[in-house]
Amino acid sequence: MTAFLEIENLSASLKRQRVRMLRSVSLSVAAGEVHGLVGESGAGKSMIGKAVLGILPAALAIDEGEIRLDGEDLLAMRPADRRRAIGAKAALIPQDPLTALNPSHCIGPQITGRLVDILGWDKRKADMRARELLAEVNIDDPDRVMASYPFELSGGMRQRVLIASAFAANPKLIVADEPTTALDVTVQKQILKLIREMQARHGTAMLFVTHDLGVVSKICQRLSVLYAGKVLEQATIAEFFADPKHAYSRALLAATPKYTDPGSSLVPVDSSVTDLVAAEIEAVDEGWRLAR
Amino acid sequence: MLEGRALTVRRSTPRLWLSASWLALISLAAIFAPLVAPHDPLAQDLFAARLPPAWAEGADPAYLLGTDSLGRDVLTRIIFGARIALTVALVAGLATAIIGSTLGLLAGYLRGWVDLVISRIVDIWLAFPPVLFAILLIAVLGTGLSSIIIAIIVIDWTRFCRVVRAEALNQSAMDYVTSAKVAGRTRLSTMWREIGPNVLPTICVLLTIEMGIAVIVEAILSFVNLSISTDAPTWGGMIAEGRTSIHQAWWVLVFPLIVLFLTVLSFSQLGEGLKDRFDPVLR
Amino acid sequence: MNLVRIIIVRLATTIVTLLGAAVIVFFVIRVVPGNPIAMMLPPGATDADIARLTALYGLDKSIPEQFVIWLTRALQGDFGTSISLRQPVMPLVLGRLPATLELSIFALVLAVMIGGTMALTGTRFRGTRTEAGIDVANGVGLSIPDFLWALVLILLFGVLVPVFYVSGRISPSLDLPFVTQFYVFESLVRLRFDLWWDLLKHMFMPALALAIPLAAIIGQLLKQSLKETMHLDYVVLARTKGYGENHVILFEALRNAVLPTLTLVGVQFTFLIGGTVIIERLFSYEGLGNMAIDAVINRDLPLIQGIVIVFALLFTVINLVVDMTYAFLNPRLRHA
Amino acid sequence: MFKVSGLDLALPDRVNRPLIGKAPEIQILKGLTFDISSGEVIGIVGGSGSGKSTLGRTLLRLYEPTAGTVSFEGRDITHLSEAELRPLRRRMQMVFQDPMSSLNPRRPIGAIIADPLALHGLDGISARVDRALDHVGLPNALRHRYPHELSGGQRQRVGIARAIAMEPDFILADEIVSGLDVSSQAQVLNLLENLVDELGLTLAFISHDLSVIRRLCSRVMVLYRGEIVELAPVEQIFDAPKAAYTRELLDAIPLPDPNQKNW
Repeated sequence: MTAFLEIENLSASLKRQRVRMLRSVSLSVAAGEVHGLVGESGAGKSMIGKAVLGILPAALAIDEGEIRLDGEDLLAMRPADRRRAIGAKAALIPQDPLTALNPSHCIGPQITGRLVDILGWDKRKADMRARELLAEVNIDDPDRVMASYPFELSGGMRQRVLIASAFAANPKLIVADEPTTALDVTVQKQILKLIREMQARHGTAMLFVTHDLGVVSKICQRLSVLYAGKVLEQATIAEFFADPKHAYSRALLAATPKYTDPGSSLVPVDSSVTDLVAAEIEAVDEGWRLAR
Repeated sequence: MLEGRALTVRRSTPRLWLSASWLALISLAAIFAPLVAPHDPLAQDLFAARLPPAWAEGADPAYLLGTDSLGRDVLTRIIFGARIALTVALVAGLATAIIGSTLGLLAGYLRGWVDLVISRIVDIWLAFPPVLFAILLIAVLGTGLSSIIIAIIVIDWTRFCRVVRAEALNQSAMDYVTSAKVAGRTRLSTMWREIGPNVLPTICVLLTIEMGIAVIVEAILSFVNLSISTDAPTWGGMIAEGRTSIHQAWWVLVFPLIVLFLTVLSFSQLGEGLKDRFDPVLR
Repeated sequence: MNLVRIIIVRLATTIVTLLGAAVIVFFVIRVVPGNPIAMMLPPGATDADIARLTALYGLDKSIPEQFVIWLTRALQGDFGTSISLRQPVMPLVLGRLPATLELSIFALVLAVMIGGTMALTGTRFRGTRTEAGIDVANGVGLSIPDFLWALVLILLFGVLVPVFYVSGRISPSLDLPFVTQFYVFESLVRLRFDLWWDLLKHMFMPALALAIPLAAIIGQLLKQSLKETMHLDYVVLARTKGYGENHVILFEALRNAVLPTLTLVGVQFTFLIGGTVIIERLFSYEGLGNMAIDAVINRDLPLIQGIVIVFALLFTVINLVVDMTYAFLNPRLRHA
Repeated sequence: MFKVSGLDLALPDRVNRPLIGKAPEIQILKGLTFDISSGEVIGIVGGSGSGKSTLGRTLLRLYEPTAGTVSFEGRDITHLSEAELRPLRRRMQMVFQDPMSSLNPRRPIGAIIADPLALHGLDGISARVDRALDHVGLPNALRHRYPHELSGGQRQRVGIARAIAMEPDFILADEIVSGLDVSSQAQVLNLLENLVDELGLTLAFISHDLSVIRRLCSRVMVLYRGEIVELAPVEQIFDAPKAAYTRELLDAIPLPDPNQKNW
């Protein structure tokens, strides 16, 4: 398997305040592989996905590093080319299905827009493709759904539409940014299974951003644990859950409640662990600040 | 370390200091008008009519900003005009704020029929052009300082009412209001103690804007000769006179206009500046 | 909520508002000092004349009865005869209304163009000096009311650099072939572009004075609304699809950002029309507002009533139209 | 402590209001009957739209039931007026889901905790505030801070401090850890566990997360569309769930374990 997405030494910081948000992140995702990005809020996990898709907030600047999508260095491209390359090869499954569909357009064009406007497909062909995809995500009545407005669909339905839309252009990479966090557990299970199925069928590489270790264990083959914008540990799922290497990883696992194991005490992440990581980071940042 | 809010730096506020300084200057001039004004604001001297400002050709250095068609000193009249303008701003602004905000708070927090009645009245008020309404009210009340103030209050309370009502509606949906209910607070007390502090910054911003508007309304009424007496030194009256003699004596229009412009601008910037500086919650 | 219900409820409140406005006008006018009947009559009228006219206008009846009489007449468009101009009020008012409407609509168009451009430019170049400059301009535009802008414009472009007309509606030397009072509209229909251009040149300064505060409000609100929309997931998602910044702003964000601005623009447009009262005075523009001030100064009560009622009608209709537009533009309401 | 029988709650549906007449009602809670005894920690679990939060708020009489009765310590509070409820309010407190919304943004922490105490005329308020902050493990210096200056976990602890400062008999905790990271969540859960032991609190803990419920609760009520589908001791719910919906819920929880069955 060749790596479809390769991130090397990616660092980003807030433009004005010179505060670092990502610290030399490196990772690679092979075709057909799901790579989990795990961490607490502020760890920078969804920032990596945004950097890959070129949608970092304007306040953030990438300081150094490479993002190679299908062998091409995205950061070296002209912005317009980069946009088109990303549009053709990558896609996003966003977190909140309630806000991720434009309320004033109906569903159909929101799925076919990329195909028609960016990839230059014929409109009829794009509509056919959308219908196919909606059927693939188990929507019974694709024609009706395509003619509906977002507010007419339930949360679970909208997430299905977004998944279908993400797969529309046969992307080689999908970034899923906490795609099930806003859903009820029972719906979450269906959606996770659906994403897994679709991903396997299309052989897509996937970056799966989540804070939930349970979800990671269900869908990913590999994962990166992040803290303060730094990758602390990379491992396969089996390795990680059997024997987490980093102290912070162990602490995260110990802080996660499990209903099957009510006796074990819940240990909040100890400050000695985070202090250690913070000290490490501080030392690196010192050098970074001096270098500027 | 990673807390986003630690990164938002409090905006420096030159506009607060600039606007506050100008308003302080104007206020001092108004308070000590008889001491600082070089002439009598009503004294006419037809031999010294339409003298240009001191630096221009043919000027009399005793009249720094020149004289109007009746030979009255422009600077003196601006300083005395500030008295009237600021009195109107302060009294009308505060009264409008208190009445309008209270009604808005009641409507937005209590909702139900209170809101229905207040909102309908606001709708009715919005059906009238404010300037025409003001002129009409002065025609009913007669000219004079108190009439102007009453007219401003009667017309502009809706401005506070609308904004504060909307803000109170938003705040009422917050859990801290439910929390006050859980604590056993009465509705009225919740309105004052919990919602009040949260709409106060909005009210302050509106209040300073309203003060600027009050100054303008006074000027407009003077302009159509409905303010106090035709003689009294008001900025609007000076502007009205300056408008008619604009080609012969531009200074009669320009100086009061600059002062009025800066004062109105300062009032509106003061509110925003104060909010930036003193509101404990940063957005 | 369904559309029919909204429309009916909104119509009902409009009627209540108009009725309330009528009551207020009626009573405010009643307390104006001075006897209106005495003013209507030529000097040397006898007491009998006064009594006759008092009876004719129903002024000898109780106040509620008077109101009913007044309202019935008002509903038929009869506001009596102007005291100062000695003509029926309604034709006078309707004769002046087109001038004011043309001025207001021109100002609205200017405001939307200027404000929209500012908002879109500010959004396109967010975080740069361009945006900061636009913010300052909006701040100043908002703070200074139309009255002051008018004076500033007169001073700058009427006196210092006299490039625009600052007085009147049309050059007095021109021959007017018009049959309606909608000069701008009619000159276009008659293909008299010379007249049209002259009208526009006269309207430009007063319209700009009226437009600046509204443009600033539109600029600020729409920009804020656009910037908030730009952070929403569907806009971010559109970017990942490969769309450029301009497409994203215009086709994804703008439509949703306009909705919240629209309701406010309705009320603000009525304020703009309200502003014509003093602006027309300043620019000696022969519109309804100029007439209104004369009417108040002359204590011409029937004329004041007529003008105020026409304004009130206009304002409530505008608010009604804006609310309806809002409802129709909102897919949630349209398709419910 | 609480006796609830036949509890119905309907709220008007403003969206589908007809042209004339009253809005139709949406039945949120349908005939709930249960007790909460003193000293127990009852978990209320369900998906979105199950009515779990509404049920909590109805217990505290923030809503008035449409039918049925709610009694608190033997007193029928179903239709008491707000004034009659006021003295009872001290004894039943609530901690909210979103501390950013439930803590008044323009009041300092000290005042937020002290205000309700003063309202009920308690003495030694300052000492009580100190004690409450101490109980939840927050430094006294935070008294003068504003809510937006604290972290998410700290804010949630202020919410808890405000509730326990009143020394209530009953606390309703509505999804109080759902907005927190696992580490803060673990801290708050441990804190709550200790407080229940130390202060002998009766607690109703509303959550969508069964793993959290299991840690804390002695009895669990599973709600589905406004009805109780199961109400049983915690072991029974987890080890031998009777209702199909409970099983479905349990099944759907992703455990941090790559070898979990049925996935």
